[in-house]
Amino acid sequence: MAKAEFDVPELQEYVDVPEVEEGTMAHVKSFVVTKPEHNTDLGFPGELVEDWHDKALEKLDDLRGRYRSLQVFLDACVKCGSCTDKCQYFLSTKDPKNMPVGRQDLLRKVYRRYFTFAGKYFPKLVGAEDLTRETLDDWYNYYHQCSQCRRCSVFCPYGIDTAEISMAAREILDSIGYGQKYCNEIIAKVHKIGNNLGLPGPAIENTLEGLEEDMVDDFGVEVKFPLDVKGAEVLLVTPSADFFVEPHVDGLIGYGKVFHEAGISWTMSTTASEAGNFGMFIGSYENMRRVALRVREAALELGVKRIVFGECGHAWRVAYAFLNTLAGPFDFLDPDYPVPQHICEFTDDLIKEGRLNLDKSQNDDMVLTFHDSCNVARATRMGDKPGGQFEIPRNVIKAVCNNYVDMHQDTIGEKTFCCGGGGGLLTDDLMETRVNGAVPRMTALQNAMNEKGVTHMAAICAICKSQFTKVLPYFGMEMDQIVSVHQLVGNALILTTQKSEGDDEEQENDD
Amino acid sequence: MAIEVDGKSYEVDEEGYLVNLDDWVPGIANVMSAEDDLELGDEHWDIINFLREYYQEYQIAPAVRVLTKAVGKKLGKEKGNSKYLYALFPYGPGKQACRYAGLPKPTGCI
Amino acid sequence: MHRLIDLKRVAVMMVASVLLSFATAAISDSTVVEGSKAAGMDKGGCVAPQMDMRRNHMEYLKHQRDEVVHKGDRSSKFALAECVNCHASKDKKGHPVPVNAKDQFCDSCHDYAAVNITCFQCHRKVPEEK
Amino acid sequence: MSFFFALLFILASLVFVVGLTLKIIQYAKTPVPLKIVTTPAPVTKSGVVLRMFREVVFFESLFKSTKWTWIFSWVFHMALLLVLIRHLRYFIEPDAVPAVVWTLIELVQPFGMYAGFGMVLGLVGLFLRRVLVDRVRYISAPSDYLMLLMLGFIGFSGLMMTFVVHTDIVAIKQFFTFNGGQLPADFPLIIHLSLVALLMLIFPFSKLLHVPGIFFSPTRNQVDNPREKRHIVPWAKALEEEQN
Repeated sequence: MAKAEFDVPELQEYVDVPEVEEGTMAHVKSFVVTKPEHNTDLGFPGELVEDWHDKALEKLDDLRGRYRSLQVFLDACVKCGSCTDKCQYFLSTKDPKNMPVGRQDLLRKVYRRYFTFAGKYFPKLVGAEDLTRETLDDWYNYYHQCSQCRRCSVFCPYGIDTAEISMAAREILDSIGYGQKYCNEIIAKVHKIGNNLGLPGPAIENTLEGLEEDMVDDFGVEVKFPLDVKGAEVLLVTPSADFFVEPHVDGLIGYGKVFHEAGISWTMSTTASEAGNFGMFIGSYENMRRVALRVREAALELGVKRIVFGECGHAWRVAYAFLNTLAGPFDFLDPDYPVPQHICEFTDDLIKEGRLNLDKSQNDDMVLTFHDSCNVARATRMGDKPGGQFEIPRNVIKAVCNNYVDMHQDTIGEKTFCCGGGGGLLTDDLMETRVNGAVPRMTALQNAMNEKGVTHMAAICAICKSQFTKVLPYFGMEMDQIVSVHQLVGNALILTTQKSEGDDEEQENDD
Repeated sequence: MAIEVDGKSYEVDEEGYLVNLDDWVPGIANVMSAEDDLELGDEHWDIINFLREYYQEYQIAPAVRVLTKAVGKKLGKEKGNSKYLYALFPYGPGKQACRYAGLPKPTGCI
Repeated sequence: MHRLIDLKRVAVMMVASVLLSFATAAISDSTVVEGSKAAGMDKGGCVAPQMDMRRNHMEYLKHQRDEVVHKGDRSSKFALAECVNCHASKDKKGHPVPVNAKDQFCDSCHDYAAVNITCFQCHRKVPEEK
Repeated sequence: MSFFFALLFILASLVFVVGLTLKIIQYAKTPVPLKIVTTPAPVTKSGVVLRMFREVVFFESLFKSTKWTWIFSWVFHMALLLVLIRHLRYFIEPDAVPAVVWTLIELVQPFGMYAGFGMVLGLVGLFLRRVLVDRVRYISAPSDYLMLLMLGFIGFSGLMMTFVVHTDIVAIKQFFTFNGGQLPADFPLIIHLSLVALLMLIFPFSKLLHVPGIFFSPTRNQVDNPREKRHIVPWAKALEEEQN
């Protein structure tokens, strides 16, 4: 548990593309499932099966028949090298198996060996290799050093997405009982308790009651954080980290204030108390669907008309791009609103309608920048125009802050660098990978701090927020330099009946 | 894996968390913290005890805000913040203190 | 076993189709005016063997052009006028037909191979009247 | 020799057409269970057509990525396209197509001739990159080099025939249009044709599948409308019905 058991890379002015250095990250192995139920609860064998070799190949064959992406991506790569310098994990670890194509080839060489003519008869010629125990371990180690951020897919001339390959590889590993503890334990908790953290209903209730008390103490206003309220207009599904840690909870407070001020009745749910869906990380359609169905069931049970998702990156991907597929159709909801909506879309609409009284100066102690979270940036949209996922959160921030600047163009928008902790890597046993993966983002942030005086970085992803909280200190920065977007909204939002600071005079109501 | 406390062996998982919550004795916290070169004072014990009480009731560690609020109420407002907790438990009050208290590791997007 | 039979069948079909293609008419060689110098092809009739002319006539003509225009040397045996003399056919009335007219000597191949010829924008396309 | 090449090309064409067709059928039949388009992405079908057009014609993503690779590969591919169009003259009878088409084929000839240089130049660039850049060297298998060499020699032998050692193209055309022509026994031609046949033979079994592959790439060819329109494939539907 010593702080750094590895060399923490020093930030430079630029992130240079390094020369490859084989095997630098071969030793990094995330904890494997040791309690069989963490696998079996998800429908996988409890431990590595004896005939893993044949079972793994069977699964690969099955998957390439069910996912066109996998089949096409395994075939189409021409090894042009376009992706080789695009992955944050490669850029700072130099390990060529962390280059997107290097990572893909771990699976591709096995695919070629067993499923292609060239690989069956001329394996050496086309770089096909047998599936061995070493390969299997390489799969485990390196596919758990991919945050499935899709940065490589932006630059691939064929749109090959390493995330798809890494999801398939993890599903194969799971199917033979070689699961990762972090992801599988969490998915088991969601199935059993309803959220990633394993917060039982009473604990959530207790936490929310605490927040309501604070609202009264701080603003003299009864801002509610409703739980399991039937007949509410909106069901808010938010990452359970929003209940649990900072700065996430400040975002939750922000949502509460926005709902309160908008006068829209809302509720959260104890059973759907998690926006995240780690089923995606392990590539398991079945698990992803099971997790997603809780949202549908909660919405039906509570009789809401709209579903809004809180700040969470991969959750927004599952919500925006997959929810309709996994748990739709949502014809029982109000057709006037997209299903689901992102909290930023929700707030942005209210701001545009002028329904929020915002005092930007409340955030004057900060100069802000915005970290585009990978899944939001490259797998989803907000609003009705392409690229709305970049504009809407920025519009929200700019509406509540006076000081906003962007980081370098090549590190934001669709080219954004992952925080380094996405895709099921947000676990202490992968700290070396996480710290290394954060380097490009940290470099861009440091440059923005030095050149533009940035003090804080806002994000709309629970994983990003936790990852930065953890890794900022490795680079000599403060853990509280990362903030929630709705924390900023919450700061600036003046509640209609709010007592002004220092006195208890009642304020006039404007309408 | 296991740790030795007062001649008795306690099973811990690969991350050093106690496997059976009911096994917990205060000595475990002392041994674990000694390995981290941390000496537990009363302030630490306040936190550890609170964690254990909260866990008994809610089957989960308290949220950071719940914890800081409780600390603030008990020890004064100036201590009711996460900075204070991090000063006590540098590797994160949630994870480190939970380990000493014999609670399972809180995992998720945190 | 099944596979072997399939393989045989494919092979037979392929051989058959090749033979079929050979059976179709070969291009006629009758592009030379009867009784002309070139009619005695390969027997010293044309300025070079047919195989050579087919491949390299453009080089020879280009080369000859350079000799004439740059050096004033008209001794080369590759002269466009000579081509025209031998290869321009005559119509029913006995008038010479331009060599680049449709289906005539030059055109028949050049059109077939999608090659534009620009020689006759300047040069004569029928033999000089004697 | 003509007989041998006739057999070879019939076989190569069969393998090429059948193999590629089977692959395309496989791609088309394999379901896409989820919307996985790389965003920002077009929200309409016509937008997707435009995106694919930019991708296929201008190599948009590669342009974003690596300018050197883009220059070499774009020059190579575009030159190859011109060269291929130029080669149509060997397979099409002038009378078999409208005059306009034939005029176009005639017009493209000079461009196609010089495009050969662009093709070889692009290939040399790609080859050098593969050898010199350590990252690209790491990911290269022998076949990756051979593929470039093969295409390079095809281009080089073609250029030789165009500019240095001419061959009898009329005979070649008669050969390829089943008019009984005998292939001239010219060395560059033998190299050229053998390698082309080999290329056609390996096409459906190699990374050349990137040609059909790009059209089936879900991250590029999907419409970004998952909230508006429910997307579900048969196996997912079956799973849904089984579990409900």
